[in-house]
Amino acid sequence: MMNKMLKWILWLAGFVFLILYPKLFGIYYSNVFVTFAIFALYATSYNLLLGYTGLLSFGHAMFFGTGAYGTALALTHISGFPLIPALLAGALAAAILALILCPIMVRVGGTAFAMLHLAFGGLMYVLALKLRHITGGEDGIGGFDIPPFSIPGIVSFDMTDPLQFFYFAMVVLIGSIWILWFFTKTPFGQIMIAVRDNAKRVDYLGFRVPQTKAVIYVFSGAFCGVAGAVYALFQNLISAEDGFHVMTSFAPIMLTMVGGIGSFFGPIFGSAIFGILEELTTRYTERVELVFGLVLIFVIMFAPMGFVGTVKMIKEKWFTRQGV
Amino acid sequence: MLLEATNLNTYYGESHALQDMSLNVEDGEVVALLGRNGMGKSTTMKTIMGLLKPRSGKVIFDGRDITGQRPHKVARAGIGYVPEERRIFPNLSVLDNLMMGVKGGKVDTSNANIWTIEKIFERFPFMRDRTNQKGALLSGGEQQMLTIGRTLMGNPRLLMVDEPTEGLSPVMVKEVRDVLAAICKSGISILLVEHNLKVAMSLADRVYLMGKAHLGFTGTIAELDANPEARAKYLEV
Amino acid sequence: MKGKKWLLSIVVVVCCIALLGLSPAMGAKSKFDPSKMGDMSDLDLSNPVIPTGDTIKIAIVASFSGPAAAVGDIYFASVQSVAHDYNKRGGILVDGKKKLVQVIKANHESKVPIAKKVSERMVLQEKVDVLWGTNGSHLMKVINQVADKYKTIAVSAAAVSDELYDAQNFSRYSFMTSISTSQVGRGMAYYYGQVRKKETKFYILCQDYLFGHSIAGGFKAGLKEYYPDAELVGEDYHKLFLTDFAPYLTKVKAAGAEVVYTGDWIPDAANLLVQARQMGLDLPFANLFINNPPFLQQVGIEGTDGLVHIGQIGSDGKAFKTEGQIKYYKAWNDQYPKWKKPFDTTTYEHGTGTIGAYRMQTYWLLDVIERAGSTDPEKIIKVWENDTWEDVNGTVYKMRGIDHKTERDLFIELYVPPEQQKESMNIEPYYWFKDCSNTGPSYKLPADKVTPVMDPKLKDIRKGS
Amino acid sequence: MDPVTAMYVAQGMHGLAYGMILFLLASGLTLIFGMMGILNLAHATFFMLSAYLCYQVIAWTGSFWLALLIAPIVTGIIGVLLERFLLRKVHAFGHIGELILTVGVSLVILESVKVFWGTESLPVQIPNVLQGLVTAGGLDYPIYRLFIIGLSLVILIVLMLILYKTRLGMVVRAAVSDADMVDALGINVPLVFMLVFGVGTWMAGVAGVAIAPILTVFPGLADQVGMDAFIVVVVGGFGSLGGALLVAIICGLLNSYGVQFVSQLAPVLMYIFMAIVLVFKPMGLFGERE
Repeated sequence: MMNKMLKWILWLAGFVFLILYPKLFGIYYSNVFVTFAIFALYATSYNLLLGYTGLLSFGHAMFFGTGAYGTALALTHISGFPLIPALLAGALAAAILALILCPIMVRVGGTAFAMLHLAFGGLMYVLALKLRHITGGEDGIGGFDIPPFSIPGIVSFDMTDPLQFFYFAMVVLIGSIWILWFFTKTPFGQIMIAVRDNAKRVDYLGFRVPQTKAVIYVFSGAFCGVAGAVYALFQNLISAEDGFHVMTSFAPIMLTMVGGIGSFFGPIFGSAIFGILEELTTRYTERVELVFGLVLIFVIMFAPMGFVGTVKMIKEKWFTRQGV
Repeated sequence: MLLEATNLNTYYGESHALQDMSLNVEDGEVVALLGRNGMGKSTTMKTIMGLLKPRSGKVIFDGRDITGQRPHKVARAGIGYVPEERRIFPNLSVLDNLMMGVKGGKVDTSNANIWTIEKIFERFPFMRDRTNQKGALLSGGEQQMLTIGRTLMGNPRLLMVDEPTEGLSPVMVKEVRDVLAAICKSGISILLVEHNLKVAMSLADRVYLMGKAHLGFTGTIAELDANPEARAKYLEV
Repeated sequence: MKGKKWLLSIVVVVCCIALLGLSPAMGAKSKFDPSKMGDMSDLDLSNPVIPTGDTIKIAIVASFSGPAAAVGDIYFASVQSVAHDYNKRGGILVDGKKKLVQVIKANHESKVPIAKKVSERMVLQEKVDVLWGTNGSHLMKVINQVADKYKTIAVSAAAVSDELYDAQNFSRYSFMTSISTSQVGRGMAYYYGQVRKKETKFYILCQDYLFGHSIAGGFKAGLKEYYPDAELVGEDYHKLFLTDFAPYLTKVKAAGAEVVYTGDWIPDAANLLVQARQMGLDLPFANLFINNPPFLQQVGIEGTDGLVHIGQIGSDGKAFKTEGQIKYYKAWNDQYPKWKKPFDTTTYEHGTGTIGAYRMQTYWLLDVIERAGSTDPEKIIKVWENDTWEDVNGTVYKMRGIDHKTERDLFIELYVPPEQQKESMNIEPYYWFKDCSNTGPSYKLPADKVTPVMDPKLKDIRKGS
Repeated sequence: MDPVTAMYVAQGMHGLAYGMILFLLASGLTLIFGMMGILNLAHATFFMLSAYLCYQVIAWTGSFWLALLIAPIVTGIIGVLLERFLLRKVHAFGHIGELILTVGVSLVILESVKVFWGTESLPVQIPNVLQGLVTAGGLDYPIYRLFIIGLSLVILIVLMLILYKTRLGMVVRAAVSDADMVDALGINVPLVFMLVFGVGTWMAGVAGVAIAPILTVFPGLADQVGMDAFIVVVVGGFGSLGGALLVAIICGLLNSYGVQFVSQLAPVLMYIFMAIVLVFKPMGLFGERE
């Protein structure tokens, strides 16, 4: 009872904090927070695959990028296209890509799965570079009008205003993360964990493993697309480099590892840690890559379970000592 | 005592795969480790071999503590391991597969008791004609023989054999059994995991029965015969 | 008598206004004056003196890490040297107060999201007055967007794509002081078609992104305009940071080209030329970025002999015609020997060439701020639009009011071995570098022949504002 | 030879030369992955590091040949240290851990290079004996590129001899298919791992020195070649040297003939090739093991 109450109070506090955040920290840090939340959603969607089915992908940037390009292209070419449909266009584009790929992807696992993604991710990247008349190549497409968020006749929020965009982005991103969380709690989500732990047994139980994987795959792709779509709206620019580069594919793996693999909230912590780290390093040193490299080495050498795992371990140790 | 494992505890991640497992093997003895699927028989062998690290417990071989040593050190101490699924090197020739078993890369020809290629060919004549064939092209039974032969080339004092007859034809099963019996006769101790109860009983001096992750029963063949409860509890499906 | 004097003075004043306003060639509104320079004998780029507090803040948004990190250092060195000069003069009087100039490095890591973030940080947190950028048009585009959103002055001193200032991307807060791709293309075509009139077969080999296509397009348009007889024997676009140029060079060879026109920058330009020479391809390369000393040294005298460079700063013939030019040159060159990493390479030996161009653009910027008497963007815009300004060599820069592009003379420089460099390097030691080719003969391309293109739509848009 | 044929032949030679560089890089990568399951994302960084070391040795001694000897060895030693003191310790945490670790290492090396050598492009000259062109049958071809092809062939042959004619090679081939089993037979597999890692990085080092005079040495050197080598390994099949050789040459030829015939699509060809192969053979052309 108390626990439930505490939970609600925490939720409420978090909610109030988010509302007050731009007032407390200003536009710059609000934008930093939006970036964090975009990558948190991206990494969480990714972790749906990695953490819950054990499938490692080297090419999830293609869903992120497709989502971003979907939204950007819709807004560039269709004048007066409203905000929410533009967002959904991105998500849908990513979901369709995932649907097209999943017949190939679900029948393989392990290294082959990772490499196929590397291949298709790489292909998407060079295509985005080459099809300049569609994608803008290295320069990308940008400068499209960001439509207001409006319910006709009731309200209209100007999305070019950083403050209003902050609230919009929070609703979309945190809403999406919540849906993903809810998804893992459904019976289907539980099967998903079982697929990771023992695919054979799930098969015996009458659930079809490839189909289960396919659903997760498309779901994961679609929400990576949402993250990409918000990214395109936020940056008002998307290029092949940001959308499809192999480092963009790598980002969620790193965020997940640093935050803690196998935990739903790990990628979110990872995204926060990297966000803070980036803020600090870009301010105080030009050796950004050195710092990131050392952090990665340090995490793998000394805290391989990531932030969440390490906190859990410390907590357990502390409690057992208390017990004694 | 040749091998003495005491209170081994091994984990796969969080799952406790081996709980206080103890066993021992005397010089020249054949010991069978029996139990249903997934009880931890292979885990026991892998732990002894050093392929898995126990969290606690001790493995003494020939008076030396080999607990948690790297597999190659365990092998050099004198334990030969014939794993499940055979695990020959499919891209190597039959001869190279055998040579892989030689420790230090050279066969010591001065010692008459040492296993040589020639002796292996005498024991397994089919290999003589197929020395240059890739391991992958052998039949299941032949692969099993090759694995055993490969391990023998290392002159072990104790041979740990994991499910040698699994998936083999009855003729092959008999042949494998005979090979193991002959090896035992030559003075090599054997720790055997075997599903085929008949084969196990015909070879073993003593048996250990495993329940889920722990030791259930231990005794000689005669004692096991006299204990239908234990058989019912640990062996029958 | 009295009446006539009154009339005369009116005539004189009117004439003066007319002269000043209508004919920039007769004298710019303002100019760089070497005699006003501060004491530069303590200019040490490796230990820069950077004031803090209530200053005029210029953020150099550039790559200070990643593969293009060297570029950021060059920008910093150029801008800091100018800031140092102004600070030694006691600063600039703005909004009723003398303020020193503070140069802040803002590392965009060559990445779009970082560029946006760091530009926003500079504007919102560091409260800089000017965003000074940068290598890469796509990154400059981001900087301009931020400048437009938060109403801060931006200067494009190194991004050269014309598209940055077309109707879609134009921001009235951003000024393009650098050369533009259409100018480069037209300038090269003018030189080959109207000045040199020898080679007729051209091969275009550029990088496959907006800038590469843009600079190639400029040349094609230029050929149409100034050299209709020229033949384009091939056109290729290669990916950035290419490793192996040999397949392209084999095509160039087979096509029988006489000149390779390339928009590549270092390292691509360097690798292209090195590999061309290794393959026995001795053609002249016409390019904007090959004036990079370490690269010239690598290719050696033989390899770089005959290269054609187009520059936005320079002079017709001898580089040093006035005492002021020498004073300005020495202010940098005399201090160079004492600098340490990374400013101890040959890139930094002379404060001329590309570095000279960045320096002059920065002098112009600070001169505009000085004349505006304020760091208020609106006041700066008012002064800068349609401003004319004369650089150290006497070249007049005109900031076109409608699209904020700069009209100016350009210079073609032919690369020759050291012993022939005295044609341009007319003071001790009479060569620029003793172990590589550099500027020898040079030609002026008059500003009206190489005006940057203007997006006609801008006229309508800006009239409305 | 008429000029058009000469052009096609020249393109073929370019493809071969680039393919051999890719092979030098890919062979180390594929052996390391085949044996240890480690996707060494720092591999191309070693290639870059060696190019810098080559520059430095030449700056000190003036000899390209000394650089060709020393730079790869130093690179190999650094590789050995990486394996011994970092990779081995994280092996227990699985492949993703190793992956992230190698990313970290490559970032650290990249930054260290910039600290020592700055960020400007550095020149490396072709040694005098290898300068110039050789003319045969109407075809001019740079001697240095022939040298690259020759050097790579020599290394390839030596590598093959070691792999197929020595016990060490036998152990390596066995370990590619089942490293644990080799260990259980009494062979010190960690030592073999360390050796293979060293040889792999050494070969990346040779490739780095070989390519340095063609390219300027700059920090982004590794990016394109690294990615291409990666494609070679993936398409050839992890652990397969023969696959790496074949695919490296195919990729080299796709590259040069791609530029010749479909210039605009040249960079896409390799990726399309990879995608097609992987759709039908997810483990690559010669990959066997999952």
